[in-house]
Amino acid sequence: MKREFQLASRRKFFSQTAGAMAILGAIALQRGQAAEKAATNPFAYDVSHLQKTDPKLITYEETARWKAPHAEAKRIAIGPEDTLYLCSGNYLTARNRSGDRGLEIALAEPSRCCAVEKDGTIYLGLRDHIEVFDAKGQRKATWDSPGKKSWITGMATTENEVYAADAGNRVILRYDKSGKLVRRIGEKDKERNIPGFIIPSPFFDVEVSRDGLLRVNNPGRHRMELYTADGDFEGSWGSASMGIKGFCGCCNPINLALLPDGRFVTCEKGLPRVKVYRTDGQFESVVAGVESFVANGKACGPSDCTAGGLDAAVDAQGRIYILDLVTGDVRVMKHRA
Amino acid sequence: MNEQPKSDRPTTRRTFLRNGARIAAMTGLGALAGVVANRSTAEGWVWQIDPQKCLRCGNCATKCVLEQSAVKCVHAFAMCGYCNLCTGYFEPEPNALTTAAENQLCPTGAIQRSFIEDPYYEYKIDEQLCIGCAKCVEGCSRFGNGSLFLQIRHDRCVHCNECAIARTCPGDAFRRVPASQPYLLKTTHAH
Amino acid sequence: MLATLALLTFSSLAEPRFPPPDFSETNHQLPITTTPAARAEWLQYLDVAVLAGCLGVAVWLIHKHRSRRGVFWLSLCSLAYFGFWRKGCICAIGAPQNIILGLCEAGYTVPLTVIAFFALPLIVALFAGRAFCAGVCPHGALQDLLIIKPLKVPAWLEHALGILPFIFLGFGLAFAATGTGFPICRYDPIVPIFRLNGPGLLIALAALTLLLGMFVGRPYCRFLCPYGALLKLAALASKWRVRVTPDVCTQCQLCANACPFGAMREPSPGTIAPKLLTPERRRLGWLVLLVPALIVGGAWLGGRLAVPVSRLNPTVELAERYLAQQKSPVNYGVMTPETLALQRAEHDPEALLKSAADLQQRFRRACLAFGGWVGLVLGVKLVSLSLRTLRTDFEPDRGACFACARCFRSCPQELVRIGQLPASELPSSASIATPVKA
Amino acid sequence: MTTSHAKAEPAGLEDGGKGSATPLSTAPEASEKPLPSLPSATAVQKAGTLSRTAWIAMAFCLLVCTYMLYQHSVAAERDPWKSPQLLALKEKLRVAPADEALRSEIRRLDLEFRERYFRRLALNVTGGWLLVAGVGALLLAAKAATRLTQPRPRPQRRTDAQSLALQAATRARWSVAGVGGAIGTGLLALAFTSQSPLPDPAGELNQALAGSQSNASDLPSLAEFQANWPRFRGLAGGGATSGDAGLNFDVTAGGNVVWKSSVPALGFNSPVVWSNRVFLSGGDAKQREVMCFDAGDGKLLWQRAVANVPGSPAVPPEIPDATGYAASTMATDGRRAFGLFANGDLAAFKFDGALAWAKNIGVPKNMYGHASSLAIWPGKLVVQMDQDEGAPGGSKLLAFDCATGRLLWDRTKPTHGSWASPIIIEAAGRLQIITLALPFVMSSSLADGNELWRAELMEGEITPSPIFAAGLVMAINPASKLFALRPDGAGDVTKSHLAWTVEESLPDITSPVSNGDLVFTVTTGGLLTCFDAKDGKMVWQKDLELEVQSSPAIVGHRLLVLNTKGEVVWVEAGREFKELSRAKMDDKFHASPAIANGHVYLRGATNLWCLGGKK
Repeated sequence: MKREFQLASRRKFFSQTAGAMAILGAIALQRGQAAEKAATNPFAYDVSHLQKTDPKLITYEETARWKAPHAEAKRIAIGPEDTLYLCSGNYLTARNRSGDRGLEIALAEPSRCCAVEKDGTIYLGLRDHIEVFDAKGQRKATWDSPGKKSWITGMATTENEVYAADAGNRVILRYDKSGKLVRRIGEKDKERNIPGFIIPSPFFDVEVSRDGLLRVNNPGRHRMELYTADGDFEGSWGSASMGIKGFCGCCNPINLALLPDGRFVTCEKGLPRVKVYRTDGQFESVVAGVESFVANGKACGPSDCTAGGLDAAVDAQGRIYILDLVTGDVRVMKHRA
Repeated sequence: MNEQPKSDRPTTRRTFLRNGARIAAMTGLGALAGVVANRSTAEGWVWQIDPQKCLRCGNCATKCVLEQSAVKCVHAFAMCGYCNLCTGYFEPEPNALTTAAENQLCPTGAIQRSFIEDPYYEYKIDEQLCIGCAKCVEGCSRFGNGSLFLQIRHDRCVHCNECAIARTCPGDAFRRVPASQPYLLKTTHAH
Repeated sequence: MLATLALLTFSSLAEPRFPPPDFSETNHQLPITTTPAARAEWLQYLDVAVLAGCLGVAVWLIHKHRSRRGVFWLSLCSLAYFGFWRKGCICAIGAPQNIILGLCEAGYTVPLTVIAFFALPLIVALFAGRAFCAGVCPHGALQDLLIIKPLKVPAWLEHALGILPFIFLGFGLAFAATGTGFPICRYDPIVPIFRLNGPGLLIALAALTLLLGMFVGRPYCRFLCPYGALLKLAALASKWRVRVTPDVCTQCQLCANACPFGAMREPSPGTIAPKLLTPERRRLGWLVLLVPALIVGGAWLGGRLAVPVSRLNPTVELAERYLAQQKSPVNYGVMTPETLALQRAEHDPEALLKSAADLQQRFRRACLAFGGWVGLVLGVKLVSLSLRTLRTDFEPDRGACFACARCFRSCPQELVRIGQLPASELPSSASIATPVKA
Repeated sequence: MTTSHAKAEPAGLEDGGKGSATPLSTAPEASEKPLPSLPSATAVQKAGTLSRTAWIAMAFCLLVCTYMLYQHSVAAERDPWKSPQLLALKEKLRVAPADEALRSEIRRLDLEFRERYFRRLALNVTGGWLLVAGVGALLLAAKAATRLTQPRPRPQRRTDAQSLALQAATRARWSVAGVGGAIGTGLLALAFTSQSPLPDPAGELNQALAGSQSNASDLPSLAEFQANWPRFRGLAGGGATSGDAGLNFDVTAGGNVVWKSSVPALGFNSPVVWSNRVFLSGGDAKQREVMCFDAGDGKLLWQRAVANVPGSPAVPPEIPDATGYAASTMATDGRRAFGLFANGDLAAFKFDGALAWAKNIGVPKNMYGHASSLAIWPGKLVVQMDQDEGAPGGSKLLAFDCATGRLLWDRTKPTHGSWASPIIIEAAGRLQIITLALPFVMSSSLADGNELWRAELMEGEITPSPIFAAGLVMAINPASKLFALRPDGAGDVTKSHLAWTVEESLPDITSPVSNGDLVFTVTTGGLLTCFDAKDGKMVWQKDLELEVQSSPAIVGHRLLVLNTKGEVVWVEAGREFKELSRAKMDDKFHASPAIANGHVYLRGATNLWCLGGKK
């Protein structure tokens, strides 16, 4: 009796063993498959369908390309006879049409933006103040800082005024040529129904068109705004959309330039692309799409997007210069005939 | 009885050998420990993610030995833009800028969005819900300031000798850091 | 790459951060990013203290108090603490890898606690045998609980599988020396049980070990545990051995049946007939000569292994994938971890390839050593199997004995000693001591 | 025997009775509580219940396992981020953004799935502990059961212990050997079934890096290299360009000089051309320089001296006048122009005249000094440096990274002295560097410089450079033959890969030229010979009565021969000899012509000439 009982128990043990093995094997298999699935990232942030641009929309072609002379290129501007002024690293470098290097000014800290007059006078924006150089590169003046939070990222100049876009204080500063601060433009103001600028990251630009109106990008609101020199809000256009017609991401456009006939050239980060809008804000065409800035799209960013982005400038012939902040390439884009 | 003396000698010989071996082993062990010890530190290390190298691949959510990963999204509030349209919070093409499920990027709804003042919104992470999938991190880094980033939360990490995520990290972003400074936060960093 | 990265962070540290908006209307204060602290440092010392304490108690229980029950409860405690509380991670089994990494990689510093966990059990083993396995190691404790119906593993199989721990140890150390990872920890089949969780493969392994453990005593400890291999070597030189009988052995064999791990050795059968002895001696000679050959052969083979093995290193693997796909670089699309890694490779191929090449060199050396080690293990094992040791009594093998103290109470002499059996009941030792010719 | 065991037996039972010698008992209480001497009926009964308990526990464990497994298997469909259902709905919403029903459906599902996910997490924990409890119960019960039903051991004393022991040992040895063998074979298989793309770190690295270099966006393509004239006798080094560039040379008016420009520095090297730039180098013992001319109007754009290069000898070496200090023709990669000088200075200038990098590679110990021209391939600059027997360092072949000047690799060659220039060809599926030097025609891999094949055919003074035409490498040994070799060999191909040879009227200075169908050679005496490239049969021969030192070139269907007296002779490059034109210029031509963007550039002793024709 003892021994038969024993047999029973052993049989039981082995049957149970087998059963358990089967089950657990199955579990293992399941887990394994789960791991397989994980390989094709189920958490991907998918904007791949936005990274192709409809070729019909692209109306510009690249005619030349050269590298910025120094690392950490920030902004470009066009001066007299289409000389290109490039802010990169602690330098401001001038280059003529054929890309031969000309004047170069070395600075104590990174140069961030600049505007150049017809006579070649250079207004150079550093992080928290502005410096003035003559055409030879001799420093003529150093204007004192507009504020301790200030973070100048864009400049423009006319006969009598110099405008600086202060991203840190979210304001456009209007100076006269002597460096006197004449007016603060665009600060939030209910009475004058000025919405105020939303600048999440240090990308804030200002341009002055022939009619003397200021074009300012308001990235947080995904739109372009118009102001008079006296700071009256004249209107705005633009809408947030990942689509080609709108401004993508959280804060775009980051930079702008004006074509001779007053049309807009806008630069975006995240989905790096440069587009042309009509004066009334109607989307017109694409200068260069996401696929043209592969490195930029990727590098945007190992840490964050404030490292990426593009800048544009337009010369008298309407050629568009595009600076890729990541690769430091300057591309010259010509309108397709 | 004639076995006794025979079995006696070898034992003594063996004991002698054994003692020799023991002494050798002790000295060896001592030397080894010494060499390693003078290169070692009293405080231990812990695993941490370098946000500068993180590629937001999603492995942190799936590869951790814990069912719900010890890696969580953290927010460097001082870097945030407090955008209304937060690409870390909303789907790439949100249906509307509301907290409704269809607009949210986070698969577990772990991000809380709260209004501060026009036009600013604040975003906080609920770590009970966060699974460390880095979807929001990707959204924020691709378009925004990258104020959202992944960190190993040491109140959850079991401190494996070999981190299972580190092994599969495509960005090689995992590294050992001293237990006294167990985080690699983004706050000190700027552009 | 690192250099550029450092540079980048430096340059960025140089400037202040872009200021966040000041919430002028509500003057809202920015929240602080919380950083829950890592495990307090003093807890590490607690771990070491617990380890040392347990070891001490174990030695006392085994050698002085000679109580199975004590050892049992001790092992339960350490199972609770090191197993289910510390989740099997701080653990002596993985420690050798940290040590070797600390030796081979200047950048890696071994915490003192790890050194303690590596050294203490070995030191104890050098004096008092494998007390660590008996009552301190959570892995051992768990398996010890599992034993239901231990089958006797035939000696030849026991010996054959017995070399696996040494080979696994060699592999683990070689792998760790290259700074690639800790395979001994990675493929530990017990830890998932402590965590009640883990990757599928390991859960299956854990289940397998559990079930096997019901019918084979301590399968992991005997046939895989690399630290056990070290302890075994140490225990062979131990000062005090685990003694079954307090005084004279009546050769009743009860202790041999009591041991679920086949660690009990019979008295050696008297003298061998000389006609048998000569071939034995000759064989021994050949085997001794074979050892160096095996080592050289193993090293040669190991050298060949460097390339495939180095592929287990993510950097090398990525470098190879990069070279393979260099022609068609990844562009856009939904990124998988693999494609992301490739992108990183494109970002700075020079650094990647350089480090990959260096790693492969390190693997060459490591694999060479590993191969040699395997050869050595095989050779020595074969030699040891041809040596005869004289034994007059039943006694546990110093190396194989886990000092679990099961055998004590199986010995009639012991029962007499503790007064559970009147001496009069003992079989007269003389009647058994003299072997009986049939 | 029987008696003794009769004695032993009860003892065993006794101690079993009093002190529980149940050997296999693991639980302590067992090992110390006494146990009924014979398993009584109650004991068996108890064992029955116990094992039933064990059975139930096991069933319970299986139940928990199954449930968890089920939960896990459905997770894929239900985890909020994986659920195809949810994803589909979101996709729908993208199409119909205004659909309110869709929205609420998404919200409902999303909530449900998220709740379920976190419930599953919680369940996994509880499940785990339930399993622990289950297994615990199972163990307790099973142990107790087995203990009760354990048969008391009846140890038998074995009489044949000895032979058993020996047997056991043998078996053990074999099984250990078996395991060892198994492991060994396993490793062996692993070792020999896989090899790495990084076999030799150094070579592999450089190749990979060169690859990544040429990947860089701003580097010109191979096509551009071919379109321009980036080195001595063009990228292929054959001195031939297909396509006439629509030129129509006026036969009478002396080869249509587009412009001529005086060259400030002397040198025997030939011009290299990239789009709108023409580069020359020149110099003497005092100073060595690189010149850049505008290809459009011949204006000297810039002229840079190569000075104080680290490691260059303070006193320039003695150089035979026949070589001069700038004998090596320059090379350009479209971004930089590279010049090599007699004192071993190797310098790279950007197109705007800025120095990119410069280094000294040493003065070769041979009768010519640095005479071989630079060879270039996108991303790589190759220098042939042959030395006399026993010279320190021996003969070398070096490759530099064009952008940085980093030495990619250098390989010693078993050769001595040569004036010929290396050519880089793409043949037999590999990029090969063909070099001529005593005594070998050698091919090395461009990737890592390792030798691919060699043929022992060279002797005497080797001046003519090799060409690659009609799939054959043609090398002239002025002392004996013109050899045509198939470039697909390995090791010594002296015998095996010789296609054909020619013996008569071999040039001793100029290199051959071929249009793929015909091969032309011209001797110093001006004897122009035309061979068939297929088999080396002579097609025709004509004495032009010129003293020729510069290698001929082919422009489309025309063959261009220059002489040292300044004569420019155009000949039809066909199967019949036909002289097209002959013009005299007041200059001396030792250098070979360069042909790019529809113009022919000649370097005379004093001038740089640009010949072109009307479109």
